[in-house]
This record gives sequence, C-alpha cells and structure tokens, in this order.
Amino acid sequence: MATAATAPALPHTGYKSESGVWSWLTTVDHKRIGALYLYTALLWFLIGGLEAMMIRIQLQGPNGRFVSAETYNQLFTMHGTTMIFLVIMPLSAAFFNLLIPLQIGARDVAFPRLNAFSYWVYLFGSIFMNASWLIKAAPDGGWFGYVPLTSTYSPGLNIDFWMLGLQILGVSSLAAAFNFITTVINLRAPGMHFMRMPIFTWMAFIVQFLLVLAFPVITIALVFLQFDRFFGTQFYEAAAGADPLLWQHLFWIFGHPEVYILVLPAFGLVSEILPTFSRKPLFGYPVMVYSGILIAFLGFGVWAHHMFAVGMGPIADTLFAVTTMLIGIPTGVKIFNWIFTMWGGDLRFTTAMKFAIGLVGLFTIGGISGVMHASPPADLQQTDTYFIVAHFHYVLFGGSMMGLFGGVYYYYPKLTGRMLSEKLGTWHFWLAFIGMNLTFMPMHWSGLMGMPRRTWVYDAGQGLEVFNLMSSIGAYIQAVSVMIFVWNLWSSRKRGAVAGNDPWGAPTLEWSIPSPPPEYNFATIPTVTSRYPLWDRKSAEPGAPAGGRVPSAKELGIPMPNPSIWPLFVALFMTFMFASLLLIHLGKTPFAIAGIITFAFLMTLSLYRWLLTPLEDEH
Amino acid sequence: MPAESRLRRLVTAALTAAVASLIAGCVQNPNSVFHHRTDFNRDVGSLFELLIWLGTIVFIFTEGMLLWAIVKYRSRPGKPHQPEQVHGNTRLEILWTVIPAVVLAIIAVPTVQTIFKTQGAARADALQVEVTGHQWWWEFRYPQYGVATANELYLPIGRTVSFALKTHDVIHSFWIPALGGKRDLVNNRTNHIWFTPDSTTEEAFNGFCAEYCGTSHANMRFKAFTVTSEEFASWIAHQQSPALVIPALGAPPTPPPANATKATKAPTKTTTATATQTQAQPAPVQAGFVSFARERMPHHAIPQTPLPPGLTFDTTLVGDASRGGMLVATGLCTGCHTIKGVPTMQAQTGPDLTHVGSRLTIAAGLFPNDTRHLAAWIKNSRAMKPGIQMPTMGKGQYDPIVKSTLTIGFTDQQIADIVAYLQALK
Amino acid sequence: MATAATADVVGHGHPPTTTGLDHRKIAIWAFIGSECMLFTSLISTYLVYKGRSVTGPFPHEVCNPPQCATTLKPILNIPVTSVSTFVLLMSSLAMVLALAAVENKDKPGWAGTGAWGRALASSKLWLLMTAILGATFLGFQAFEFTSFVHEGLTIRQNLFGSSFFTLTGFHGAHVTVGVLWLLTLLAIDVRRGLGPKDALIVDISALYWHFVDVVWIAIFTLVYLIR
Amino acid sequence: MGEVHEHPNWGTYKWVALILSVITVVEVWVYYVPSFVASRLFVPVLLTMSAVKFAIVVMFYMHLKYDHKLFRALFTGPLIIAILTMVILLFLFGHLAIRAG
Ligand code: HEA
Ligand code: HEA
Ligand code: CUA
Ligand SMILES: [Cu+2]
Repeated sequence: MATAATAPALPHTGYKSESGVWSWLTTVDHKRIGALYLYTALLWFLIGGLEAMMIRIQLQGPNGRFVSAETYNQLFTMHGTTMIFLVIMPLSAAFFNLLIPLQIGARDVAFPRLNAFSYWVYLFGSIFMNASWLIKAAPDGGWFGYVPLTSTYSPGLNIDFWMLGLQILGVSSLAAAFNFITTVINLRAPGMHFMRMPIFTWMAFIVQFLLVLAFPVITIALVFLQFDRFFGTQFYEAAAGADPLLWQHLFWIFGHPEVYILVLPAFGLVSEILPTFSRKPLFGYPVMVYSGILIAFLGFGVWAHHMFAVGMGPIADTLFAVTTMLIGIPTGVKIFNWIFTMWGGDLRFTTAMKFAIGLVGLFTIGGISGVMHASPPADLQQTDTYFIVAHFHYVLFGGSMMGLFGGVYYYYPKLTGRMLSEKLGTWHFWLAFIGMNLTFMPMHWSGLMGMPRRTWVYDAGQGLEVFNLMSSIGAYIQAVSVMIFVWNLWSSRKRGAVAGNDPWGAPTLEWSIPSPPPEYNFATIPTVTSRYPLWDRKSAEPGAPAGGRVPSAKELGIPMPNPSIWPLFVALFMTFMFASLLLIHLGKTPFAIAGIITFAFLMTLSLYRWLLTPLEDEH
Repeated sequence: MPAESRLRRLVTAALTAAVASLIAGCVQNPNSVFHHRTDFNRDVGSLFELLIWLGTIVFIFTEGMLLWAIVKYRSRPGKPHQPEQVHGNTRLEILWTVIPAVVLAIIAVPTVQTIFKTQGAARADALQVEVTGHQWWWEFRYPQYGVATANELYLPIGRTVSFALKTHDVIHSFWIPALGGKRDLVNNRTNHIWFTPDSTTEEAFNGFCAEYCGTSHANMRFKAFTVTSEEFASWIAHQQSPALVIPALGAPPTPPPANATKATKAPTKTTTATATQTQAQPAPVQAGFVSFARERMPHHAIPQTPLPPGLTFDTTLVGDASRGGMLVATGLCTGCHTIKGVPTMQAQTGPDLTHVGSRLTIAAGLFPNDTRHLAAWIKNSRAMKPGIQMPTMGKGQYDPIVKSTLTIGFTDQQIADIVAYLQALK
Repeated sequence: MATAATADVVGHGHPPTTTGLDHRKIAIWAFIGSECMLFTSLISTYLVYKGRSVTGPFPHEVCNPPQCATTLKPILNIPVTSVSTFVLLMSSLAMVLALAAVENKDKPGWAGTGAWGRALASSKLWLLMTAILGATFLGFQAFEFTSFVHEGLTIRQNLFGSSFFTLTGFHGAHVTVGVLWLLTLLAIDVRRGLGPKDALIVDISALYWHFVDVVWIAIFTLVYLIR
Repeated sequence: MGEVHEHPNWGTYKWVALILSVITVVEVWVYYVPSFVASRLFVPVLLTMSAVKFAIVVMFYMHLKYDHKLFRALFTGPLIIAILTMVILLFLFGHLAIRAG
C-alpha cells in the first residue's frame, strides 16, 4: 500500500528500464529499499503526529472533552509507539540503507534479499499494529506497557496488537542489524580502514550492535507477556508471587539502549552536514568515534534510571545515578566537537545546516534536563510528570527528528537527483523550531507544577491552563511546518533543480557518483586514501559528468543481484502467523492453531524458495 | 563584534529571566514541587535548585558558544571561502571532557547524600499510614488508631509520617507535589516514604496518582490536609466513632443481591414498608474538629470537574435519611462498601463510607462532596468517572460500560433519600 | 586519488571482501552474540524467580502441605539430565569431526587408511551421528517434560514451571532447528557430496550447533546443579 | 572463500571431549556430596567448572582460538555485556548469592 503510494514519487533516471509496482515489490536494491523505508516512515510520522494533535486538542483547556478517556489512552500509547518504532527507527534505517553502501564504496549490502525482507516485515508489522484502530481496540497500555496493567488487567485485544506488533518489528530490526554489521565489516572499499570510515557509517555501525544486543531482551520480555496472556503462564501474575519489576527491568534494559538507537543515527547525519557547510573537516574525528562507542557501552548500564520511584533502595539508586551522569561526558564531547567544527569555518546556512545546528542547540536542552532526572531524589519530583515529557521531546524531536530532517534535505538530491526547495525548507525549519519550543518548553513548567503525564484531563484553577494552551498552539504551528515539508517533498520531486553528482561540495564517496546513483553505485570500486576523498581529490577527474547518460550494469558487465518476491512473501506469512494468535482471544483457539501452522508452513516454503534460488545469475 | 556581544547579553538576560520565573512561578503555585511543606521537599528542593542553576550555566555556556560560532563564522562576501583545515585539538578535547566531569561530580555528591538521607529508616514514633492503591481511588489506614478512610489524608503538622505503600491491583504512584516526591505502589512489595509536614497553619494539598494505571488514571486524585496535633487527635477520635445507625438495620444482613436488576428492585419494596416505623437516631453530637473547614479550602484544592451534560438532578427534592439508610443497607451498596456499625455493610471493594459525610470531596478528589454531585454520582457514577466498577444506578440512566439503559433503578426521590443518609454520615 | 586507482577492472566478478572473510560467517557470529543476550534474559528470569514460587513442585526442595496439597519431592532428575548433557557434548565432538571430514574431502586417506581412518573421513557418518545425538537429547527432554507434567509441574503451575519450561523449551527449539539444519546438510551430502568448497556452510551450522551446546553447559549448571 | 588457518585435528578434539566428559562427571559427583553442597565452595566451584567447559568448547570446537580475531570481538563483546547484565539483575533482585533463592 505504501509502496504503491510512494513508487511514482521517485524518478529513477538511473535505470528507467525497471520501474512499475512489480519492480518495487521485488527490488533488492538498497537505494530503493531505502526510499521505501523513507516514505513509509514519513507516512507514519503524519499519523503519529495526527495522534499528537488530538492529544494537544484534548489538553488545550482544562477538563477537555474532545476525546474519551479510553481514546486518549490509546492516542498517547500509539503516538509514542508509532513515533519510536514506526518513525524514527525506520527513518534511520532509510539512511542506513541509502548511505552505508555508498559511503563505504560498495555495490550493495551484504545480503540484499534479507534487506528487502527487513523492509517488508516493518511495513506489514506497522500496518498490523495500526489495524487495531479499525476495530476500535488500539493499544492502550502506554509505550512501555507496564505489567500487571497490560497482563492481568487488560483483557481486550488492545495489548495483543501492541505485543505482537512489537514482536514482528523486532524481527525486522534484528535482520537489518546483522545485515549492516556484515556490510560495514566486509564491504568497505580498498583503503577504507575503520578510521577512514565516514562518521555516519560509524554511528550506524554502533547502532547495529545496540540493536543486536537490546532487541533480544524485549523479545523475551514480550514472549513472557504473550505466554501469560495466551497460555496462562505466571511470569507477571502477582497472585503467583511474580514481581512486576521484572518486566520493568527487562523493558528498560532494552529501552535505554533504544534511546541511543534513536539518536545516534541523527548524530551521524549532523556530523556529515556540519563539516560540509563549514567547509572544514569534522573536529576531532577519532574522539567522535570513541565517544559514540562509549555512549553505546554505558547505555547498557543505566536502564534503572527509569525506575527511581519503584523503591530499588539507596545503593541501586546511587549506582544508576552515577552511571547515568557519566553518559553526559561523551555526549558533551560530541556537542563541543560540533561547535568547534563550525568554529573558524565558512558557514553556509542551507536548510540541512539549519536543522543540524537546531539539533546541537535543542538536544543540549534535553540532555541537561536528562541529567536533572539522573539525580534520584530530584527525579522523584520529576518522574511521570510533563517535565519528563519535555525532556524526551527535546531529545527525540530536538535531537533525532531535527537530525533526520536535516538528513532528508541533505540527501534528497542524492536519492532523487533533484534538490528540495530551500525556500520552503527555511519555512519548515523556522516553524518547526519555534513550534517545538513553544510546545515542549512550557511542559517543564506544567510538570513541576504538578501535572502528571498520561492524564486525560487536568483540573482548572491549578495554574496549568496557560502552559497547556501554549503547548497546544506550538503543536499546531508544528503541524503547519510538517505540511510545508510534505508539500516540499511532493513538489520538488519533479520541479526541483537538477542536483548533479555533488550539489553541496561534500567530502565523502557518495557524492562522487551520479544522483540518483546507478543500480551498481560505483562503475569502478574506488580506492580510498583519506577520510575526505573528494576534498583531497584536487579537482582530479570529477566522476561521471552530471546529467550525462549513465551506462547500465549490463553494459559494464557488473553482476547485479536478481529481484525476488520471496522476501515479501516470507514477511507476509510471518505477519499472518503472528496475527493468528489474536484468534485465541476471540475464543477460536482451533482456528488460531490452524492459522499458525498453515502460515508457518507457507513461510518456511517461501523461505526455502528464497534460499534455494541463487542471488545472481552465474557469470 | 558589537552585534554578537549584544546578542549574547540579550540571550543571557532572557535565560536568567526564564530560570528565575521557572522557580518563582512554581513557588507561587501551591501545587508545585517548589512549594516546600516538608523536610523531605526542602532537601529535594535545594538539590533541585543546584541542578537548575548548574544546568542554566551549562546551557548559557554551550548555547552561547554555539550562537557565537554561528554569527561570527557565517559566510560573508569578503571572507575567504577556504577556511583553515583544522582536524582537532587534543588539549581542547581534554578540557571539555574534564569540565563536565567536574560539574557532574558537583551534582553527584549532594545527590548521593540526599539519596541516603531521604531513604533512611523513619523515626520509630512516626505516624504510620498504610496507603493502598485501587483502580482508581486511595485507601488510607491509620493502623495505630484502627482508622480507615479514603481519598482524604489528615496529617498532623510537625509529626513525622511514614507511609507504607501497597497496591490492590495494578501499579500506582503516590504523589503530593508540595509534600514529597513519588513512590510507586508495586504488587508483592511494600514501599516506604516518610516526611515531616512543617506547614505553619492548616493547609490543603492536591495529591495525584503518578503512574499510568488504566482508564481513569487521570481521575485518581486525593487531598491531603495538614492540621494541628489537637485537631488531628479530635479527627481521629471522630473517625473511630461508629456511624449513624438505623435500628432496623441491626437485623442479620440480607445477602447482597446477585445482579443489578434484582438489586435495584429490592430496595424499592422494602423502603415503603419500613420507612414509616424506623426513625434514624440523630447523629452523635460532634465535639471539636471533624473535618477540614470547607470555607478554608484554597481555590486550587476545590475540584472543578464538570458534570457530564444531561446528568441532572433536582436538588430541591428533600430526602429522608432513614429511608435512604434502608436503601443503602439493603441494596447494591452492600456489595462493595463498609459502614461501621451496619451489619450488612462490611464489604471491602469500595471506599469506607462510615464518615463519608464529613469528606470534602468524592470520587477520589474528582468532585466536591455536595448534594448535587453526590446525587449525580449515585445516579450515574460511570458517566462521571470512566471505567469504574461502581455501577450506574439511576432509573433510565445509560450505563456506558454495559452499554445499555437501565429500565429499573433508583428514582430521583430514592437518590435524594440516599444522599440525605450519606450526608448524615458525618 | 579517491576514485582514480581502480580496485578491480571495470566489470566481471565481485571485488574481494574487505576482510577476506565470508559474509555469512560474520553474520552468524553477530547472530550468536545476539543470542547471548536472548539466553541471558531467559536464564536471569529463571534465577530471579528461583525460590519465589508460592506453591510446588520445586526444583531442589520438597514441598509440604499446606504449601502444596500433598507432599511433593524435588522434581529435577539429575541422573537423566546428566546423561542427556553428555549426549549433547558428544554431539559437538561428532560435529567437529563432520567439519574436518568435509574440509579434507580432497585429501583421500588424510585420517589414515584403517577402518577408523575411513570412518573419520566420512562426513555423512558424522553429520548423521550429530543429528542422531541431537535428536536423542530432544528425546530426553520430551521424557523429562512429560514426567514433570505427570508429577504436577506444568508451565502454568508456578513461577518455577513457567520460567523452567520457557527456558529449556527455547533451548530445545534451538536444538530442533539445528537438527533440521544438519539433516538438510546430510541430504545435500548424500545427493551431491560435500567438499572443501562447502566447508563454509558446514562450518556455519557447526558454530550454531556448538553455541547451542555451550548454552546448555550454562543451563545445566545454573538450573540443574546449583541449588 | 574459506579462510586458511592451522586447524586443530582429531588429536585435539579427542582430548577436548575427554576433558568435557570428566568435568561433567565431577560436576554431577560433587552434586551428590552433601557436605560439599553445604560448603560455601559449592557454587563457585560449579561455576568455574562450567566456565571452563564453556571456554574450551568455544576455543577449540568453535575454533575461536585459531580463527580471525574479529570473531573473537563479535563474540566476547556481547558475552561480557550479557554477563554484566545478568549479574546486575541478580543483584537488583537480591539474589547475588544465587543459593539465597
Ligand atoms: C533520543 C533519546 C534520548 C536520549 C539521547 C536521552 C538522553 C538522556 N536521558 Fe533520557 N529519556 C528518553 C529519551 C532519551 N534520553 C525518553 C524517551 C525517556 C522517557 C521514557 C518514558 O518514560 O516514556 C527518557 C527518560 C529519561 C530518564 C527517566 C526519567 C523518569 O522517567 O523519571 C532519565 C533519568 O535519568 C533520563 C536521562 C537521560 C540522560 C542523562 C541522557 C544523556 O544521554 C544526555 C546527555 C547530554 C547532555 C548532558 C547534553 C550535552 C552535554 C553537554 C553540553 C556537556 C555539559 C553537560 C553537563 C556537565 C551536564 N532520560
Ligand atoms: C520521536 C518521537 C516523538 C515525536 C517526534 C513526538 C512528537 C510530538 N509529541 Fe510526543 N511522545 C513521544 C514521542 C514523540 N513525540 C513518546 C515516546 C511519548 C510517550 C508516550 C507514552 O507516554 O506512552 C510521547 C508523548 C507525548 C505527549 C504526552 C501524552 C501524555 O503523557 O498524556 C504529548 C503531549 O502533548 C506529546 C506531544 C507531541 C507533539 C505535539 C509532537 C509534535 O512534534 C508532532 C509533530 C508532528 C505533526 C504535527 C504532524 C502533523 C501532520 C498533520 C497534521 C498532517 C496530517 C495529515 C494526514 C495524516 C494525512 N507527545
Ligand atoms: Cu493509579 Cu494512575
Ligand atoms: Cu534512559
């Protein structure tokens, strides 16, 4: 569905030969898969944003009655889940797909069909989870679904959709992660040893390890929940002596690394954009790399800072307070290195640059409030209030989204061969910037004035009206900015100025090839001799001339992987297999079992077809 | 240069203003976490203010540097377009590794001290309060006095109070911004938090459930009143006294009816029969302090939740407490509520109603406890508080959970009687 | 410089991988790393819930009334599990021999010419052996599960039951996948014979197999032996 | 593209198998010595023995000892994080002395 919607949006001058819906369903080209990720995620961003809008309308005034309490709970649960799992992660994945092979000088990822599989799983999983709206049973347990509320006390289908949906999406992320780890390790062009790798690829590489290590944990936590809900196990059954904190620990062991999964790709993009538009290399490249690794490692030792109120005792509180604060140091190093990348540079404020600077400024705010949470006694007054909501929107919107928007403006030309409108872009940026501050800054106040989060209504006369009204107005401004952005994407796809190989004067390999790149990316695999090949290349050969006709893989005799429909089928049947479980709660267990068996069989069948057809024709 | 420095001064000014107003604005607000009314909150507060000021300094420093770079190094016509290619500077990078480390150390030390201070054991002679969370109301017990109440907490000024927090169903979180930070109510665990209220006079505070706990999480509020120790003693004494009793109810409890329809029918018969003979004893004359003075309730503590449109009640109807008592003691209410001294009223599912008449709010701090709201509540509580267990009981009312309109149920007159009885339960 | 020097002449074939290693082997190791966290979560849960069950049967302790309706003896059957553990260990030995046999296909008599030498050189024999030992382990597990159920321990019975069956069940599932994988290899071996050029795919399945074995080593100690 | 590295052979495999079996036998044996089970050595000893088994299977059967060092990183990194996580969890749930359970 999303495919059909997005297919026409892309002029693939590189290889017109294979366009049309079928070519999109069967594609194994990392650039096309990247595009699919990008446009699908943006679609969900509209939905997630729409949910946010409804939240803000409801909270615009005291004791609002715009939606019912039940609906409201579904709204914030789905808003959070959507934004994190269906928007930011896949948006990052879009850039992993598009950029990693281009930046390391490869012709594709290590496992092209696995790559397609990841996308289809994501697509079907996201549709599955949102299908719950259609039967008025959207998840309503909050995005971290604490038990026993989500186990014993939520009989409906709502939580099943959430639980199974996350399970499906997990498969997608894991498959992609193994793929990219292998790609980065094994497909770097000659001469590109690790310390010459573009910083975005580095951050992406680190994120893959976070994914590989964090997702199994939530998988298990969800398996327990599934077993409890479907098969009557006791993992979260208080009456049986279970401890609900088990869920909280398992969730946050995943959950905190997850937040760095959400932000590191954005950091990577910003680290590409700032040098380009400062005409200066990244300040302290090695430190940027090491700090990234350190953040990731520390990220596994801080999870319980989400649980300071559960009564873990002073020793545990101290332990996690200290580890949490430590993370501020490597992150700070990044911030300052970015500032000093601009220092003494020749700054050009393109839209991409504006968003990059926006990240540096706004993430810092979120980070500082984060450090305030890190102090348990103070956090007892902050936790589960809008003060927290403010924190994580500054890091998520001010951090991740700003970086990703910047990335879109920066790489849209490479993806489509056309530039986005700078004029609309500027409007998008300033409205988003003003809107987001107007929305989320007052939340610090409303939180400290005693407004708990996840509350359907707040009472009048408690000094909360003004701040909530400001937040709502800010949100509407953001809505306008997003619409401008959407319009920009749509209108520029045909009318945008033709980009050429390197519209920005950027230093890294992806800019040495035509835009959009030919299916094989590099006619000849480059040999890398430095961190910024295109800058060090003293106006040597400019790569294929922009606009000139690009020879096809066949003409060059470059072996390309064949398209395949099987990854799509495997993904589809897997989704149906999980979905069949819902029948258990509809009292149709036999059908459920039948469904699971059938779809498991079909899935295995398609899997064998996939594995037994060779990736390429013999050559 | 002047351009930049002006800009910088501007930003700095704006920020200090912002922070000042952050603290100021909050201090004025009686709900805010900076409205310190306990030792606990003062400790937390001083730590928090340290965090805010350090945070502000870091913020001004970082953002200032950012703005400076943006303004100073923006591309200008005259300027050479090939800046010097700096790749890094180890000394600088060490500098901004060390400085944050120092700042964090400055935060960490008082943090750890406060952790151990606030989580130590409460003094032995502390007032014990058992808090039990229910979807979506609060049960408060004073084990030292054998007193049980709901949704309204009385605390003597100057005496340390130690809360034992438990939950009946899902995880909740106990929070009174002005008195103390949150503690979650977790299954199979008993959490503790203690503090000493040090208000100068009697005060009323808002309390909240701060952990998402389902449909009416937003409506799981409560009130806390700090009173003098004399008033507290008198309040306890009053709470210990049995409720207004109706003789006819001394009879062995009539088993709680099985389902709504029968239940709501049952009383309609009995009342007409018994109303005439029974006479309610006048409530025992109340000496001294029985509840926080209504007129002293501060604006922010008075619930302003609107009644759902269409849920009306003619407040001119005069109710008969004894008839109302019969309805209560023989009807659905027996299934869930306790009224000390009434044999049929010993259930634990819902709030203890023994002294409900002396409370200032109903429905977990959602509505003021007056005739209009109480009547509406009896009539159709589910329309007033989404998702709750207490059934809709007014004749012809629409039950949003069962999704049907009641063909039988209490008439407005009967509701007036019940309200009269409940209000008599001072 | 960047695009100037050409790594491989335009056209045919793939450039060699950066590390000279095969993609699939890197992927399987990354996968195994990920599996570490998976089983950590399962094992941690089992240990966290150890001794928290409100009713029996218990792993190592007797459960007396009133905690249990009737007196229940400790449920774990160490002798049987020890044997199945040994079986799984031996399957790992068979697996390495299978790999060695495949790797040395092109050197007839590499393992000696005697009967034993010829046996050592037979990849089919050792693949089959590994699969059989794996299946035997599963047989033991099936026996263990059924006898537990008869003694009143189901996955719904108590925290111990839930966490025990889920943990060992997950491991059992991994073994099952492994057996199927081995049988697929055996089939290929029978159809067209596996040679040195196939060493990699055998190597990969071997890594998976040994990892599953290693996990069991941990489970055997943490769940069965430590009281 | 199989990579070349000196491979352990039947000789090594045989010994490894032997050691594994012996350790396993010892493990089970000590399990049946009440006095030892009671001693505070019981848990550490068992843990060490299984750690040894774990290590030699990984080093020799999974030939990590002979293989590309990259694989060592890919495995030990996650393993360390996994073990740390388990230890912290057991601490948080007051199980650090596993027998307390
Ligand atoms: C992009 C995602 C992201 C990122 C990057 C972060 C980063 C950080 N987060 Fe945040 N966090 C979330 C997303 C994120 N967080 C989310 C979604 C939640 C809520 C979950 C929920 O409950 O729904 C949350 C909640 C959350 C909590 C729990 C609060 C509570 O529920 O009670 C805590 C507590 O410690 C915390 C801390 C931190 C810290 C210390 C950082 C650090 O990494 C920040 C480090 C950065 C800086 C410090 C700024 C730059 C540094 C300098 C300029 C140097 C100088 C600075 C100093 C010396 C202080 N976060
Ligand atoms: C990356 C993550 C992310 C992003 C980008 C956002 C973006 C926004 N968030 Fe969200 N938010 C979360 C992650 C995120 N949020 C999380 C994790 C939670 C916690 C959930 C929980 O508690 O479980 C949360 C919770 C949360 C709350 C608290 C709810 C509560 O606790 O009761 C609020 C309240 O205002 C809010 C508001 C907003 C707003 C106004 C935006 C805006 O920035 C949105 C901007 C986007 C738009 C405005 C798009 C509008 C588009 C259109 C109008 C076009 C529509 C047309 C079509 C659909 C065809 N968010
Ligand atoms: Cu109780 Cu929220
Ligand atoms: Cu966190």
